[in-house]
Amino acid sequence: MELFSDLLSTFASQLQKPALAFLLGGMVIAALGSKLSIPDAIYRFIVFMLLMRIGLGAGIEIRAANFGDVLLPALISLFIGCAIVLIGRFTLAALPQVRTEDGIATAGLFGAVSASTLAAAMVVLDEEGIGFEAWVPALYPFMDIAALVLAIVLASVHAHKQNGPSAKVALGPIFANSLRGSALSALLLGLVIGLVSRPEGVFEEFYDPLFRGLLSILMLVLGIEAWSRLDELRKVAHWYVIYALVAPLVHGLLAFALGYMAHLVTGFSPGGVILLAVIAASNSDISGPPTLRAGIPSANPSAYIGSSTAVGTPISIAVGIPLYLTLGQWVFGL
Amino acid sequence: MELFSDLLSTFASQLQKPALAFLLGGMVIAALGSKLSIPDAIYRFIVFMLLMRIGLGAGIEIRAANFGDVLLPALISLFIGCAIVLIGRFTLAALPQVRTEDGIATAGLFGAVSASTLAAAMVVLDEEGIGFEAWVPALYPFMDIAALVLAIVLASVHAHKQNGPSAKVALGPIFANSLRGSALSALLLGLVIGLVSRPEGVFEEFYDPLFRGLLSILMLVLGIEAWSRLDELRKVAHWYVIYALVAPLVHGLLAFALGYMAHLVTGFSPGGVILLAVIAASNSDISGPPTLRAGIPSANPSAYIGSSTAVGTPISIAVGIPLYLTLGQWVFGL
Amino acid sequence: MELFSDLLSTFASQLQKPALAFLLGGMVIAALGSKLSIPDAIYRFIVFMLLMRIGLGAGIEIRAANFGDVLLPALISLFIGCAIVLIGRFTLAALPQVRTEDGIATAGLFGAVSASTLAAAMVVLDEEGIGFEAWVPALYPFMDIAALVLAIVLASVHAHKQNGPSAKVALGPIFANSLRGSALSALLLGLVIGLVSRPEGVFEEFYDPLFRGLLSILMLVLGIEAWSRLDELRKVAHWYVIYALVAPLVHGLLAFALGYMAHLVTGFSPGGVILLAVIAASNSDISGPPTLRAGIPSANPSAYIGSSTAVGTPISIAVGIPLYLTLGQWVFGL
Amino acid sequence: MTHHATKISIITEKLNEQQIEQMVVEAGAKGYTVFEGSGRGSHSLKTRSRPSVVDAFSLIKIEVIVADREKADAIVEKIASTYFKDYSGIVYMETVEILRLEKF
Amino acid sequence: MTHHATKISIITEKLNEQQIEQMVVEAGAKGYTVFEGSGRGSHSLKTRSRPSVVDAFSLIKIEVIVADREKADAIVEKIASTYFKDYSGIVYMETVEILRLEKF
Amino acid sequence: MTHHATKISIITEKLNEQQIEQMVVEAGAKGYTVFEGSGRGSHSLKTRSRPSVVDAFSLIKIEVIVADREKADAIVEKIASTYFKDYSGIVYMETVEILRLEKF
Ligand SMILES: Nc1ncnc2c1ncn2[C@@H]1O[C@H](COP(=O)(O)O)[C@@H](O)[C@H]1O
Ligand SMILES: Nc1ncnc2c1ncn2[C@@H]1O[C@H](COP(=O)(O)O)[C@@H](O)[C@H]1O
Ligand SMILES: Nc1ncnc2c1ncn2[C@@H]1O[C@H](COP(=O)(O)O)[C@@H](O)[C@H]1O
Ligand code: NA
Ligand code: NA
Ligand code: NA
Repeated sequence: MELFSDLLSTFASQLQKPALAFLLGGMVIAALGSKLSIPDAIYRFIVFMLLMRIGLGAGIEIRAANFGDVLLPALISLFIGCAIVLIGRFTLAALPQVRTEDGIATAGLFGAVSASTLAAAMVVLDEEGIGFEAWVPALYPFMDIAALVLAIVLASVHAHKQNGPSAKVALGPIFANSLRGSALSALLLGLVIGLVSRPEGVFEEFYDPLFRGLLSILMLVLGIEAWSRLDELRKVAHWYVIYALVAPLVHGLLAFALGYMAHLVTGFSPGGVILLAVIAASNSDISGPPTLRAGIPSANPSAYIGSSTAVGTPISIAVGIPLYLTLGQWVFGL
Repeated sequence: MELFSDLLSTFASQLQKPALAFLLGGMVIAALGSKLSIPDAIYRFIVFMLLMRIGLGAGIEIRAANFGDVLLPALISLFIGCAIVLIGRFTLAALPQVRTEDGIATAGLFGAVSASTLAAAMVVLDEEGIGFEAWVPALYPFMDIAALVLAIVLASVHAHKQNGPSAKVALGPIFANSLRGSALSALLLGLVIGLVSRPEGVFEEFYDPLFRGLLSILMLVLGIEAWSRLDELRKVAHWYVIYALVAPLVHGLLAFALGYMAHLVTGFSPGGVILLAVIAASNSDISGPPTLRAGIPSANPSAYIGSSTAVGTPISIAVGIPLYLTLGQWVFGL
Repeated sequence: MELFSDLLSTFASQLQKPALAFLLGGMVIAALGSKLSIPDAIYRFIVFMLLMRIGLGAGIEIRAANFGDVLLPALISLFIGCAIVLIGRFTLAALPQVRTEDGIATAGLFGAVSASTLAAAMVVLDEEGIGFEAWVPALYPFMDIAALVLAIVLASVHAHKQNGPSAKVALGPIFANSLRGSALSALLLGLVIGLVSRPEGVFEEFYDPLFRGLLSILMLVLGIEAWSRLDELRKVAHWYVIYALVAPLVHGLLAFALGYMAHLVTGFSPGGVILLAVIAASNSDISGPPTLRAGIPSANPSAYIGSSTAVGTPISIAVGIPLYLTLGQWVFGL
Repeated sequence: MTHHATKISIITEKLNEQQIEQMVVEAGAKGYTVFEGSGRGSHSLKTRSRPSVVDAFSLIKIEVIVADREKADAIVEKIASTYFKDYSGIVYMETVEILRLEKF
Repeated sequence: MTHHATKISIITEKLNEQQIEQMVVEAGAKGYTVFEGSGRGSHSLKTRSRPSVVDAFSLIKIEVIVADREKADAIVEKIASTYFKDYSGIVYMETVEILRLEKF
Repeated sequence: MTHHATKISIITEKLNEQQIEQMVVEAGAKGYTVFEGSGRGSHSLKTRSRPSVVDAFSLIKIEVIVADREKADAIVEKIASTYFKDYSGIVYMETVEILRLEKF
């Protein structure tokens, strides 16, 4: 009961946070038919700035990290990415009303990671004064790539069964393709630059101070986009909506449990556990879709983009972040 | 005489201000045929940033405002918006050399408000240390919408008389259309976010510090644009130029007088009176034109855009702001 | 020997600097096939911001300068611009494997100046605490225009000889054309605004603090671009690569020597000498190419853009800047 | 094995985009494609490179392919009579060859 | 002194751009031109003005002019059979007049 | 009630835009429309998605519709002889149907 009332008060206080206000604001003005829009070039630049900031920050601090500590959370991330896709494969994709390829692609997108949700969660933890290991954002690629690759493999196995023996799936290009996406490239480039050079100056006077402000604009874009994609969702089975509402909760709790285990075993920080849950609950909104479109061409993009952009992302930001935050505060007595 | 010499010295000191320097600089480089241009995406982003900053700022501080105080200035703004259009209707639009629709549309544009002029005036007042009520920028929509709606209605009444009974003008869509424009949407969204959530952090570390810098770039764009539109102005009657030079003065003085009245009655601040005069003297350069194009399709856009962009905007920034500032300093003994 | 070991340690420490890290990072991700790209509108805006910052900074401080001091370095800059083109005319362009027009255009590009290399060098000098006269960046146009105009004249003289008497080259339009380019326009506009108005506020709170961060992104763009242009280079004679590797060294040393002379004669600062060498060693990557394309239409753009963008720019940033810095520290005992 | 169809090209102010698209779909077209551009005609010059302070006036070209010539004529007629008194624009038709008749 | 040639227009998702371009060149075309656009067809609406969170799905039009009609037919056939089962898109042909036969 | 006219399409480097537009207008065309694009031909590849450090080399397509065939031939001739020795580009013509003969 206490957890529940804590949750309510966390929600109330998150509603005051600009990130959420801009997200909801974007949905409201799109619903009212406003012509306000953020130019595409600006949107893409903001995504670059956020991921570069996250990468640089992780890279700078990771220099001092004990690589042994990273191992368990990285394996857990890999595992979660795969688990989410398998769960989706045998629930959503197995439903008779859902085309198998569409279901698998959707599961892949929910297994992959949203950079914006990650950024929003980092800001919230920061504001709450909850620390986490600098390398936690670097867990992103492990979960992201695992989920996308597995989804593409499962879809191809399915096509194989349907159409008789076809060409084998080449894993190499799928890996390469997802690493080359603009989001992961920016994150990893920042990570490497942070590791091998001394970008502290530029980080502290440029990338870091602009982080929260640019995030507020990204939230506005995501809100507008979410509303505009609702239409697309109407064309597909109701199951997608139900999945998009329920699955993130399951994924986040699973990740929280495994993160808690790592906390007990290797002292993974409470903030890290919360962030891991948020990452797991999030769904890829930027780089996942094109990777899946290329990897599972027969899947209908309206199905997976509709459910992730219109439902999954707003839910994981507006509900997921406060939820895992409260859970963390409660479990770790923060 | 003293007023006049004060005016001259204010002018001289405003010429030193970057806003004006960038505006004139833009005109000069356009005149010299420079290929320098600010990308369209950047221009639209800057407008968003400025209006969001103005909206957030007003919203944050308005929480503490006494809504009674707002009432009189809001009514005055409504009245001025309508008065400007009526003045234009019976002067410019009544001239035999001017097509009635074109004249009415021009009056509508001069009744509406320029976000850039408003932003420039806020910076000037700030630098002069002259305070104003936080909600003054929120008077913008009252004047803007009143003017645009009335202009469209008058044009339609005119068409009605000319062509015999036609479909009645539906006011609802005109209101909605002008509220949905990107400029008002950004301002109002910022206002609401400022009112209901706590965006102080993002306001102080992002939107506010970038305000003056982004404004300088916007001034450059307006200068380039003003020069490039001069051509268009050459194609229409001289009366447009005369109107664009004289009308802002009349509108600003009218607003100053009414604002002064509010000062006496409800204690409307001197800075508020000056800002009200600047808003009234300004003409819409962003959201007004498309609203009028849609609402008065028979009016020739070269007429109203030429006179407002090429003459009205530079005049109201370069002449209007120093004028009402000096007048304010003189009247209120600042 | 000491110089050499100093050079190595300067290189090592420059490799730690974010500018170089972003440049190399851009080349690496392009080589790996990453889809990361900075939108064109952002790229153009960044170039504007950097040049406006450089212009404003020079303009603000130049007010107090002694114009007599500027004269000698300005003449030297003019001379270097011409000398570089003449050297290229009688080496690269005289080779039998190189089309004369292509060689002349390439020499013109290497005689012209790179705004990004200039900006990167300013940041490095700043970090090393080495001062320079505020007007040194204003030497840019002297060298740039001299080189471009002379290259176009030489190419036209060559065409004249080949094709018999043709129309005379009009110098006026070539001058005007190069001044009107977006890069020089921005620099000069900033210079004039800095000179005649008081943009200190906007300079210190907007243009200056964003300088290093935006430069890091520009370096990333240049790195990506360099790699992508390598292809083009493969299609032209090897001599272009050799020229692009060797010529900047020659140009920089020539400028260093002449700058040193000015140091002895008029007290030109050590930082100024270093910056002059960097400017001379750099090649135009933004405004030079279109000017040359228009002025020497028969020259193949792949030849000159390939060698300058793919080889010249990375070399002058990664090798040139540390080289002239070390030389300066050594010669002037800094 | 190709079929003949009519491609209608409508060049007009962006402001009219949504309404024209709706009109085209209501007239029975199964799709359309839109491009942004700039141009010059009897009305004033439209520009592209500068920030168009008034973006709504910039130009678009809407291409609509319909297999049925009569449908094409009806669309062209409707658009010419509705828009080109007050707004800038032109409309023209071409004959094209298509593969899948049922898609147009 | 003009010659006749066939212009192929392919409207499809940007995602396919590189592969189609390669296919076109391998089929013997000497060049192509690409434009960005947006549109509506039997698949869901493609939008332009909003930031396309998923840019790879936005539309492009690839125009290829080939002098040899058989080459054109082969290209059209190849593209229709490879792409239009899974991806949105249309392809059509027009006859154009060119000057320099050797360039196409 | 449509008329026949000739549509000229000129694909060339952006650098030449203003001069070609002027040439077209001087040759008697009553309007033109311009689109930005990218492409590949016998000269080097033009790209679109990357920031074109050298924007002036990116491609444009200028479309000009003229009712008078001879005027069209003259424009095409003039442009081919002036530009295509030094600059990349192609030009081609199509027949289109228009409504308002007086506008072209
Ligand atoms: N003859 C023409 N050829 C090509 N495009 C034209 C022509 N005339 C007009 N246009 C296009 O149609 C737009 C509107 O034309 P107008 O209504 O004549 O101003 C122009 O801006 C051009 O883009
Ligand atoms: N009848 C049509 N006329 C013009 N463009 C079309 C037509 N049908 C489809 N398209 C274009 O082709 C794209 C893909 O069509 P579809 O595969 O039917 O979704 C659409 O988004 C349009 O841009
Ligand atoms: N066969 C073709 N089909 C379509 N566009 C072409 C063709 N050849 C050339 N182009 C276009 O014209 C531009 C210049 O061609 P080029 O002068 O051959 O380099 C290319 O970048 C293409 O955009
Ligand atoms: Na996930
Ligand atoms: Na006004
Ligand atoms: Na140089």
